[in-house]
Amino acid sequence: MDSVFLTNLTTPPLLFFILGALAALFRSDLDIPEQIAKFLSLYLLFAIGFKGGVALSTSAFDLSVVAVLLVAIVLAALVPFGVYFLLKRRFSVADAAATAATYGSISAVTFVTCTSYLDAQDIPWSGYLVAAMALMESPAIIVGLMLYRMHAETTTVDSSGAIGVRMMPMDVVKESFLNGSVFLILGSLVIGWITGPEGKTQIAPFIDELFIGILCLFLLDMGIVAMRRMKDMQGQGTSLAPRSMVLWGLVIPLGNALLAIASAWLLNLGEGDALLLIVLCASASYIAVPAAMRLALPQANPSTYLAMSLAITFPFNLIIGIPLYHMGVRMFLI
Amino acid sequence: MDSVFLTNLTTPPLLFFILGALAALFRSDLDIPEQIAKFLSLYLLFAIGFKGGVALSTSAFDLSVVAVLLVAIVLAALVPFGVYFLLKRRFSVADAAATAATYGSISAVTFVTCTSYLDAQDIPWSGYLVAAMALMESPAIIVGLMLYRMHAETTTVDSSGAIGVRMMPMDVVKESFLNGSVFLILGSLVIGWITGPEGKTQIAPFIDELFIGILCLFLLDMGIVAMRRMKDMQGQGTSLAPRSMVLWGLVIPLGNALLAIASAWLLNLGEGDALLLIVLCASASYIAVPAAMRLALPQANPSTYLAMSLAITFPFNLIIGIPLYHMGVRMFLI
Amino acid sequence: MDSVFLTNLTTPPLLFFILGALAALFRSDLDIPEQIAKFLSLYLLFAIGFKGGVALSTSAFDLSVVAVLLVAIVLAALVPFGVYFLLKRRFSVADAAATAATYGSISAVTFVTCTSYLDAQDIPWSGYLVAAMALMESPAIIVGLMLYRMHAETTTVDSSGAIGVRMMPMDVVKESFLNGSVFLILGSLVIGWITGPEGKTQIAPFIDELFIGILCLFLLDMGIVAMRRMKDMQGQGTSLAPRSMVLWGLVIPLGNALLAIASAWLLNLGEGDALLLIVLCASASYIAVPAAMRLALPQANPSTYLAMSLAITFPFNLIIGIPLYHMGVRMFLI
Amino acid sequence: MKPCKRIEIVIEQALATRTADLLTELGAPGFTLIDRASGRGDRGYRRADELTGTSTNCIFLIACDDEETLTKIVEGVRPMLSISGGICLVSDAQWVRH
Amino acid sequence: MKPCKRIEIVIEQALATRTADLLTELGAPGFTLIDRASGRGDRGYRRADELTGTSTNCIFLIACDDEETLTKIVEGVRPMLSISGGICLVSDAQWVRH
Amino acid sequence: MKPCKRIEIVIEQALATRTADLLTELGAPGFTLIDRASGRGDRGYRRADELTGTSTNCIFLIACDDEETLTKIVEGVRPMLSISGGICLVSDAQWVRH
Ligand SMILES: Nc1ncnc2c1ncn2[C@@H]1O[C@H](COP(=O)(O)O)[C@@H](O)[C@H]1O
Ligand SMILES: Nc1ncnc2c1ncn2[C@@H]1O[C@H](COP(=O)(O)O)[C@@H](O)[C@H]1O
Ligand SMILES: Nc1ncnc2c1ncn2[C@@H]1O[C@H](COP(=O)(O)O)[C@@H](O)[C@H]1O
Ligand code: NA
Ligand code: NA
Ligand code: NA
Repeated sequence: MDSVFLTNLTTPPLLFFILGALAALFRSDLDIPEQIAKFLSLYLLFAIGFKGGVALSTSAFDLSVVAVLLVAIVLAALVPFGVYFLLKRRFSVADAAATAATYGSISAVTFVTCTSYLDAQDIPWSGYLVAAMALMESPAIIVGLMLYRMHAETTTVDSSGAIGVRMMPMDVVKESFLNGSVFLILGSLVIGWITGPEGKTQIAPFIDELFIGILCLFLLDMGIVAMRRMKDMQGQGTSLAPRSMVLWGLVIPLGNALLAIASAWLLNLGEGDALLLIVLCASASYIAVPAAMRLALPQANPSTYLAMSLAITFPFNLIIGIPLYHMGVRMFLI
Repeated sequence: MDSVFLTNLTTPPLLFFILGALAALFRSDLDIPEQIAKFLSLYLLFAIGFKGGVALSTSAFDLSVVAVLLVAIVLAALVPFGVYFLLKRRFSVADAAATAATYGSISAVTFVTCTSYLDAQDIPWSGYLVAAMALMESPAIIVGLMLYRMHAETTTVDSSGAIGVRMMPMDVVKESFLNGSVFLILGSLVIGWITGPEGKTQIAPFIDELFIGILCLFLLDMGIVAMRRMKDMQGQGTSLAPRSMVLWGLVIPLGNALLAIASAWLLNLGEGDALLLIVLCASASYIAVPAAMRLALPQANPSTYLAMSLAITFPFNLIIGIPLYHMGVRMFLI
Repeated sequence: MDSVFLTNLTTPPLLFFILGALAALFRSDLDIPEQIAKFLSLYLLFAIGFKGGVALSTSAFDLSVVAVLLVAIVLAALVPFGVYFLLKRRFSVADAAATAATYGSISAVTFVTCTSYLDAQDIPWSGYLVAAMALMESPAIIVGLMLYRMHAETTTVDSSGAIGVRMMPMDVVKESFLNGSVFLILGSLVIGWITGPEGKTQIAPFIDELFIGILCLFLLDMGIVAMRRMKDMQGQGTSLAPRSMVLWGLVIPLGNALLAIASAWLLNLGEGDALLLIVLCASASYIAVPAAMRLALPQANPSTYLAMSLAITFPFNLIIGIPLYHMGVRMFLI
Repeated sequence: MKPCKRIEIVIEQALATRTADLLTELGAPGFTLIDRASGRGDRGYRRADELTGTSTNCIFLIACDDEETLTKIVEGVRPMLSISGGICLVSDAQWVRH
Repeated sequence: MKPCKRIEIVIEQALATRTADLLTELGAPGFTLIDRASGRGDRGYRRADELTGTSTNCIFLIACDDEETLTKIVEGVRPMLSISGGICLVSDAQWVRH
Repeated sequence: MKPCKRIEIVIEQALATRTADLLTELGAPGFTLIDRASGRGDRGYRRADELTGTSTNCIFLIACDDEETLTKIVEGVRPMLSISGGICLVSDAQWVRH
């Protein structure tokens, strides 16, 4: 039973994540230079996008694929509503809206780690889920901002929105699709789809053979960063008690996972695809959405929504979530 | 007929170049960190130099090779004269001289992309062309400065040369061979030549298997940078109208390509080698020469010569030039 | 006889080291960006640690292994005493203590280069030597500081120790184990040991196939850095004449190598393992120890101990030391 | 040399592009931008270690020889600073004309 | 705007964390840190090219509106500077309040 | 503490080495160099995104306690600035002696 957890925990990527967390916990000066971390992240997006595109080019693009993509978008747009109404009593309107956007969107690295989890167990998964991931990045941003505009008192919007106010809804949509990570995944996806397996053979070694190694190094860095945030949560002036941030950072992904299990059941997805859809729903953005929120909703406090996403939900999903959701898939879907 | 162009356009490196250009066009914040871009470029020089050296070590180093190398150097020294006299009416003396130097020298990335184009079509090419490339980097710098000294009024040289004046011709020769990229290509070439195939087997995976992948990422960055320059060309205070920069940025490489076709015919080069020689002649430097010009001829305006090389000639060669020259080779040389 | 030296000199890693040194000697602007250099170094530690751990997991962990590890630690703790008493007449107490710590500790890159030297000659070596390396990084720091405290006049300690004084011995022990490189090697070792050959197959290409290539690029950078230091040694205000720094920078590693040969003989080590143990003893730290010394013993002058380690001993070991010690092993041990 | 004001703004990296656009709009004669600084202030540490730029600072340096533009800049960045955190310092300097 | 002192410290990168801790301890209201600068001084070149940070500089910028804290900071970093090398400059500035 | 001048030069990255050599030649007591800044000025954007350094800035900081050297430095960099673009600011500061 718990062997799933142990198997997951003893894969190199997870172990390096934990190593990073230990380094930060004990205040080691181990550190991945910032441009390197960015490069590793670009590589992962590039590789997963390209892989997904190549897979797409060889599989039939039929109605069931379209259905999955639509459901993915709908999920990404619905989740923020749920999160917002869960949180609106405890958070300020801006914080609730930004957190809602964060959890509606996805974490590409959690997704990537889950694909490596599936590959290690030889469970197949479909390339179009990469497309689903790319499409799920942005809608939540728009919904989150809508929620804010609907619920904030007009005066608040005016005065504190001094910066954000200039940004019209259409701008937000545009900016969220032009976010570097979204653009790179979508672009690589399209390129992989154009070049197909032929293009793949050309860059196959670069994409396949380095993948896990680079994932290990990136998770090492993420472990450091996540643990630093977790330690900062105690000291820093967040609007919320750390305890309730931890609570919500665990409850929300679990709730979203349930929603995704139901959707996967409706869509009749296979084991691998179901798990990936769940992981997308249960994961929270810590790059695209926070970056967009700082521009469009600067009055929301990043030490609330970014910390929850990065320091609580991300490690939870990596260490416990993925195998847990996998058990769920096995129980309910197959 | 146009299938050559399409084949070229649908290779992963070209598609990533275009993706980068689109990112910059639509103002996406997609960005390759600057130290990473430098590293990718170092890798490409290292790999192509080493490959070329190994190839050299296994092939006979006979008179025909010497002939090609000599012709390459002569071409690199002659082209600036042509370019200078074409441009001297429209450009200031300094700008004309710097542009002449830029187009006499070569673009290593265009060369590298062309080798990957040949490899993809299984057309053989010889390692000594890497040596030709390395030898063609610097002569144009010296010729360009000579042209400036001959044509500038003495007073101009004195007053505006406040910085450049200290640099004696010998210094320029020395500095141009000590330029980082030139040094690394030549050095890797010699090392590849010393270690031969035995050394190759040791670093083969690093050099062969990553090559196209890294080229893709580097061209992604180059697409971003080139497009930004192209957009800047409209706004910025260049001495020249953007339209004539575009014109010359297309005419010069085509003229140089013709010159190279003639030389390749004289030298009786094979298909791959001929194409590479043409690409060397038709390409323009955007690293070594501009860096040298800023030191030795600072009164020349980089937003003229660098923009022409980077924003016009480089994309043109990648997208249209290489297959076009290839068609030329097929028509005239075989 | 001297073919060992030639064989060593004509491997790609060594040749790139020399290329880097030549670049710096002739003032080329060839330069590896600093974050890239750090990344290459992290990669090497990660890869060697992981490899060592996997090797450990498949070999019997018996008494002879424990003996080697113990001897390694004892050597790392003894060497500083020897070095200190050799140098105490010519160096200030602080400088002698810091240099002692530097030479007691190890250079991971020298070790890594030696493993690639062995691999190229198909000489087997054992994974637990990576553990030995990791364990030898820190003890010398503690011994060096002890030596300083024992020999410095109390007033000196008080006044000049304004910074260092706050650091208690236990802090030093802790900090030296938490040094980024030590932490990463030890961590990767443990991870490799946990995941075993199964984990290895997952990241094998990343670790095995890139290894020599990355080592080449890193040594290129080290060549540049070491040569710059060597050139600085003439100009800069070191407390010591450059000539005696060169002398000690050669004598100390040779002395330590002899000590290690004796130990290897006692331990009855095989050819590869003996050579690695010798290289560990003969090499000097240029990352972990200097970083620790700047915090714990800031009154020691880094342009003495760091320059000796980086500009004299490191190149000596790479170019002459490794094959020389190898000859020693062949003469005395097999 | 002519007297001028030296304005120095430390602000969240995520707002760098927006601040640059704002400076141009407000008529700053130019600016120099240093990316990716870390720091500590009322909102705790900014470690410059993550990828969104919300916990990273950047530094703008503006030489400004015109009182009016100075006021505009100061008033323009003030609301950004109160939302994002950061500091703005103004001091006297001499601008070497070339 | 209110008058303040602008403190600028160039110090060895290897001492960055310790300096930051010291500043916090001495009551600095905040600081901004630029890592990895090169430089030249009495101890020769610091090329910012090696991995220990002993031959690399970092730059601290501190805005301080309190005379007493200023003195504490200056006195606190002085011994560090005399061991590591570097400079500390203090100048007048106006702090734009937000 | 002793009074000094604080010189700050923003210049093209491609000229960094030459500027450093020039400063040494002109007798600057030292300098600190921050590489790879971006910026905007009369010559448009410098995005710090290409590899030649012609469209990238670097920043020199010099503390100088000697009037004569100050003049030399200012006069020495002026022609470089007029060719490459950039700015040079001079202000008063106190140099904390250690
Ligand atoms: N007194 C100060 N001196 C220098 N920099 C400061 C100061 N206060 C704040 N900062 C910078 O501004 C950023 C945000 O400040 P805060 O909004 O106070 O958290 C910090 O991370 C520092 O980089
Ligand atoms: N006069 C100066 N102006 C600016 N920076 C300086 C000056 N003197 C020293 N520095 C900086 O402080 C570092 C150490 O200086 P020093 O201890 O004099 O070698 C140098 O590497 C420079 O970065
Ligand atoms: N007023 C200014 N304030 C700060 N930096 C400036 C200013 N003007 C120019 N610069 C810097 O100097 C560089 C070159 O300026 P310019 O020659 O005016 O294009 C710019 O890219 C900026 O980094
Ligand atoms: Na989600
Ligand atoms: Na050319
Ligand atoms: Na040693």
